[in-house]
Amino acid sequence: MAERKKPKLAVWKFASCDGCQLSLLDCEDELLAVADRVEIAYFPEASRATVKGPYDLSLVEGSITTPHDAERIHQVRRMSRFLVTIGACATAGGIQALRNFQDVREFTSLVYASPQYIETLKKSTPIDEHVPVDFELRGCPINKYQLLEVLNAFLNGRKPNIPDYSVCIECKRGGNVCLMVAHGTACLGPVTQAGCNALCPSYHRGCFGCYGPKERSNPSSLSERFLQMGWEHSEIVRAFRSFNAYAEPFRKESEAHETKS
Amino acid sequence: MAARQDPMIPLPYRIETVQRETGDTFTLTLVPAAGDQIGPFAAGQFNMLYIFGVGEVPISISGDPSESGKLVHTIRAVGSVTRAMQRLKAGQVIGVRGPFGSSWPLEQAQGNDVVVIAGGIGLAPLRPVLYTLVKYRERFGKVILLYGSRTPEDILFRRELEKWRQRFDMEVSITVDRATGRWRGNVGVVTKLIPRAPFDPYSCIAMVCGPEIMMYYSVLSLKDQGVPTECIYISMERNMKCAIGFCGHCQYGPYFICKEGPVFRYDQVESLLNKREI
Amino acid sequence: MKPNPKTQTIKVDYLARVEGEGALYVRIKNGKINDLKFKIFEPPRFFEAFLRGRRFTEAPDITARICGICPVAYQMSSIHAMEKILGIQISGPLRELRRLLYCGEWIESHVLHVYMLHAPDFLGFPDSIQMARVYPDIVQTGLRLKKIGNEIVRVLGGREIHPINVKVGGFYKIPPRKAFLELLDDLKWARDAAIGMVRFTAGLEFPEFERDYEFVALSHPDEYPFNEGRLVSNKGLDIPVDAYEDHFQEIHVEHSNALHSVLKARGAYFVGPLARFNLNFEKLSALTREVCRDVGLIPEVRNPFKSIVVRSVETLYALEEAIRIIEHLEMPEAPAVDYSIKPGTGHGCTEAPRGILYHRYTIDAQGIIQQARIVPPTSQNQKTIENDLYHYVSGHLDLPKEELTWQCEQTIRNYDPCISCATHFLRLEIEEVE
Amino acid sequence: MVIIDTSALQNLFQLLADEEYQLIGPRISDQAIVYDRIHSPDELPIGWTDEQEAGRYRLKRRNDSHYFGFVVGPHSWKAHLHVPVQKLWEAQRDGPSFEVRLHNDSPPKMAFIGVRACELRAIAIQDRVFLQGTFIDSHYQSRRKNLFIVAVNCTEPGGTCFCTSMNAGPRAEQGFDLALTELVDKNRHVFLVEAGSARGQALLERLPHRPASEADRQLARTLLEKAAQRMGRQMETEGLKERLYENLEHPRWQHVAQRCLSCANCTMVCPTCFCTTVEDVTDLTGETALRIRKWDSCFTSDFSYIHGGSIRSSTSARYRQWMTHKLAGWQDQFGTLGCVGCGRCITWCPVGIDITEEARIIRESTVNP
Ligand SMILES: Cc1cc2nc3c(=O)[nH]c(=O)nc-3n(C[C@H](O)[C@H](O)[C@H](O)COP(=O)(O)OP(=O)(O)OC[C@H]3O[C@@H](n4cnc5c(N)ncnc54)[C@H](O)[C@@H]3O)c2cc1C
Ligand code: SF4
Ligand code: SF4
Ligand code: SF4
Repeated sequence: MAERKKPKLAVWKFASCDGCQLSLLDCEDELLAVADRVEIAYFPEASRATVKGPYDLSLVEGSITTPHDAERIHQVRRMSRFLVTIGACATAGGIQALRNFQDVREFTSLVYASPQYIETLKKSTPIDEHVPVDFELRGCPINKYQLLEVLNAFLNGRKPNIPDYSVCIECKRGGNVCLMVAHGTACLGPVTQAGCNALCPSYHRGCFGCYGPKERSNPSSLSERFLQMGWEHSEIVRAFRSFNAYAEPFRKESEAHETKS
Repeated sequence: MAARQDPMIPLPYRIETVQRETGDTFTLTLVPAAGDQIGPFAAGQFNMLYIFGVGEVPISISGDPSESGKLVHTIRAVGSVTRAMQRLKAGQVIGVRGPFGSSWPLEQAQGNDVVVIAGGIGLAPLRPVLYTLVKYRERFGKVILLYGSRTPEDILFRRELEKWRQRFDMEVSITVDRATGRWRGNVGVVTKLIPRAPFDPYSCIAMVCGPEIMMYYSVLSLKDQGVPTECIYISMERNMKCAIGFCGHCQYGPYFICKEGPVFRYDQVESLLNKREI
Repeated sequence: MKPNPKTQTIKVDYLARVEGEGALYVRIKNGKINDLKFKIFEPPRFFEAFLRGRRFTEAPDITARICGICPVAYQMSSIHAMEKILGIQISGPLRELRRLLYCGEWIESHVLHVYMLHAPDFLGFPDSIQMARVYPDIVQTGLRLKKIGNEIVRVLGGREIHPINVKVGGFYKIPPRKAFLELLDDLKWARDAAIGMVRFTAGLEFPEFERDYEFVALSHPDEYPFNEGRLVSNKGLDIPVDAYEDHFQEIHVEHSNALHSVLKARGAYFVGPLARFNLNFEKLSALTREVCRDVGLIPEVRNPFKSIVVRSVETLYALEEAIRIIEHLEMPEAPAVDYSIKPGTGHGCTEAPRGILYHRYTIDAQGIIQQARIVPPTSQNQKTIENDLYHYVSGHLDLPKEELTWQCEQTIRNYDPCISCATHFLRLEIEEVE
Repeated sequence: MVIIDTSALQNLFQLLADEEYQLIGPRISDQAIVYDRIHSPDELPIGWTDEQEAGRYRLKRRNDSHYFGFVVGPHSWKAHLHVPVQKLWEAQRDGPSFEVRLHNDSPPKMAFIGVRACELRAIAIQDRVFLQGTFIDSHYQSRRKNLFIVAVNCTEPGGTCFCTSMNAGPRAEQGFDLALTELVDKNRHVFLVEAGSARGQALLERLPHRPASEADRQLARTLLEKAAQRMGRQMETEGLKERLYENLEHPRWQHVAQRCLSCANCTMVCPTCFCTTVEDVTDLTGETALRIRKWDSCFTSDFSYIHGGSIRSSTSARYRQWMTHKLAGWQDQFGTLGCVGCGRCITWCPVGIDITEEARIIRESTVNP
């Protein structure tokens, strides 16, 4: 093939646990092949060398929680031809968005001895509340095969095969016995987006929603079922209030039950 | 070749020419790259075109059915696969499966007036009809083409349209949604041209292709003129993953668009066309 | 570049090859350091605050999100704390499986650090990908070793990052024995490769740098510590885990979003591989000790740059331990033990790859968390890192700035600091700042 | 028809294994009766049954030792014939061109043990889709062609069964090699066996058997008649197709959309649902491309996506598509209904939506346009 100029890849971090970008280093079998096809131009977790922008593809991890980051994301956008957000923090605000339901000043003083040193925003927000995003890869953490698929699709100019349907589809394709129906175990699979290959149900554990709401998610019907199964409203609030708590369908559902609990 | 036997295996076709039609639309001429070729097609049928590693999409055949060996496709770049097609160059190879689906009723049209109504890229699947009408002109009554385009710049097949317009035995009217530049022609939706068109509503065949909403109003207008629904044909579009009736995506009420369609006689689908989200 | 200017500043805006976001600022005036800050500006994420009101069963999954590099450690420390409250004792195969999971995380994390984050410093590369161009075999070996660590976590935990299979009382599901046995061949290859890893790292060049640290680690009568033990140090500390807060204290400093942890009695201390190694050498397997002696690595190792060798040693040990566990594995009768909820306060401390990770929780009669406190290893090392930097820079002021900067970074990387977790060590009581 | 003892099941398994059939049959796993590889009749769920209701499934001990004293579970046989994920072909780049090679996974010879009447009908329906149209699906064909089917008649229908309404059971009429009816009373535990093919007949002759008496046949008939009267659900199909076509805008579709999760479980568990999607993927070098086919569902947004958006973006439109296809469109497309009354979609819907109930409400309350 003709020697093409390698596209430049940048990996950015905002408030997060680093797990999603680590997924790239966890592609042990493919990492060197990836490095062959793209120029890893900015990836502080992996390299102290940096190549100046603009970048062809930016992977953005983490949510916006400080005034400084709210500025920085605009710079990142300006430097990036194609911007992909990775993980629940970047796509939904992450676990740290639990602060959005409470008074952050109180949080800070609970946690830090000298809260005056801490500069933070009231809310933890997903990247697309600040800048346009070209593609969102969900998950807490993302699935490394899905990440490779996104890179691959980008390199080949095609649409990534990242479905937005329910976890149940993957669960059933995998031949699992449904936990909800056969064991009476509460499972968020029917309202959660696929991508993990129905990991939790495969381990006999109800899905707890790491990939956030599927398209046309209908959490209120599922909650109704949970109530019939003996759940309390407060349990429903907690179930929808985890890593994707601030994603709208989950947020609304937890708020609806908060008033009842 | 074993590959031939499975209907999901694309056959390699080499791009002979790439013709730019408008800003976002282009025409590919394809010839078999490895000897094997797909069977003959009828006006209105489509092929599945595959770009290596990118994906496969259904595209109508826009060439002349009587010209064998060559395949002509006119494509509007709207998404990932069609945009990748826009970047293709002569000499490259793409995959072809087909031809699939039903065709325009050229047999029934014989001896009748023929009204061809197209909107936007909808002219592409109707071009084989026009080629046939012109070629066997004497077999048909009046031949009328009504074509609506978004702007004058989006008009497809300009040279051919001009040629047909100059023929004394064809009536060609073009309208644009939005006039720009030096456009002095009709402005407005294509349905407005229907009442003025000189055809015999009681002895005609109408063939309509374009966006669903445009087809719906065109048919209303044709019916107003007195054209019986059995004489009106439209071409439908749905998502397709296989084009051979296995994937289920193209279902439209009781039909598979890849099998019973894309061309339907209007009364087949009348009860569905005015329903939302069918 | 002119050496020894009157005033010079070393500024590293983004520390590379550490997890999370930190920066380093050193000001040197007239040949003396007049300001040094190891800054952590990773935004705060308030874990301890929002743990309140959650059910005790949720703590393992929530705290795992503090750090994507060592989620198992977070899950384990929180589970142990909860089990203390509930009076659950895990023994037999379930305990062995937890140890196995920990082995997986150590292998994965240590190999990541050794090959991808730290070795490039020693060999003069900006990253392991550049390094792979010159030393493809070394990097390939590293990647393969890392994958094996990840495989253990994946089989037992469901996935490498934020595993889903552990819970208070045990596991959700025990994978079939076959799944473990299938790992054995790779593990045995890896054991040999890890011996090579120890030799390779021991052969690197180390700066002359030693300090008199207080090393703190868990210590268990029979085992090299993962999940259990007393907290001990080389300066006489010997306390049960639940006395942690009597002896340690955190201070919030202005320049950092992270809290500094100190020993109330003696100040800065050192946790992590070097501390474990120095305090538990005799508990390593015979083979591992032999390899150590071969390369001349015996306690007390006081050069923090040599932590890369110790990490390799611990990788070897974890591989041996994983093989031992799998070869002797009995399948547990049930994936988890039964228990009933009762209120109380519990402490958990386990050995994350980077050092001790302390959790304390108070739950009510419904199992709802009332209070939570987490002290991760990086915050415990932070003061020591600053001290190291101070001493290192003072001793090397003659180096060209470029080189000194790189070595400062390397000094920080000695601790494999996981900055993303450092900001999540949060306390609940407001303490007086003196 | 002949009688065999339960011990002859072992012989049957052995004979099939000798002919290199891979046996797939019911087995208990994860608190349900699933279809999986089995090797001996001991692995069958002897003495177990399943209780099924809308959105609920529980295993329960029987107080006898029936081999097949349960109904259909979470799996259907389609997982073995129309597999959930199928690689279709692989292509290799070759200069400006490429070469495509059909993927051939040379499936094993399979013997299905314990196929119910509704499931036989479902297999026949999928045969119709994949083997009897203009095009033939070679992947389905290669799995289907060496299939040996041991059917089992249902003498105790489940809580969500309605095969009688769909004319699909409870008796296996055709499409099997052998069909068993389990006869149990105080004194004996035997199977009445009927051969449905020459292959089945030949095999049967090699099993220890004795002729069936008229009383045996009568007993089987009575059991099946009783079963037919005890279906947990019912559906009136007369004129249903027309009613559905007339009611594409019935308010009930909105009502069901409130409850429906558009999770697609119903379509995944349905033994006749055949829809798929394809994924065109590449490796990192871009030199190799694959086409993979996966089970898809009309409940996803991508299913009806065309440039500009999803045609069926609302859940009501998706549910309507599913149900009208099953109970109306299918008739026009394939000359048979797409539902065999197995009840899986009712049992395995996490919120217990019931196709029989939805169909009944629409048919009983035609709204004026
Ligand atoms: C029978 C038929 C004939 C057609 N003839 C022509 C033609 O002559 N010229 C032309 O320009 N276009 C034609 N189309 C439309 C063309 O198929 C779509 O524009 C094309 O599929 C868009 O694909 P994309 O990947 O570029 O877009 P994206 O929006 O990126 O689509 C992604 C995927 O969605 C599906 N999809 C999206 N839009 C459609 C659609 N309209 N129909 C079916 N599947 C779709 C495809 O599976 C595609 O792979 C025809 C469609 C049908 C059904
Ligand atoms: S176990 Fe959960 S994800 Fe799987 S089918 Fe049931 S509800 Fe859906
Ligand atoms: S529609 Fe429901 S009852 Fe009918 S065959 Fe499918 S799963 Fe069984
Ligand atoms: S009917 Fe039930 S199983 Fe089917 S998509 Fe709706 S909620 Fe899911």
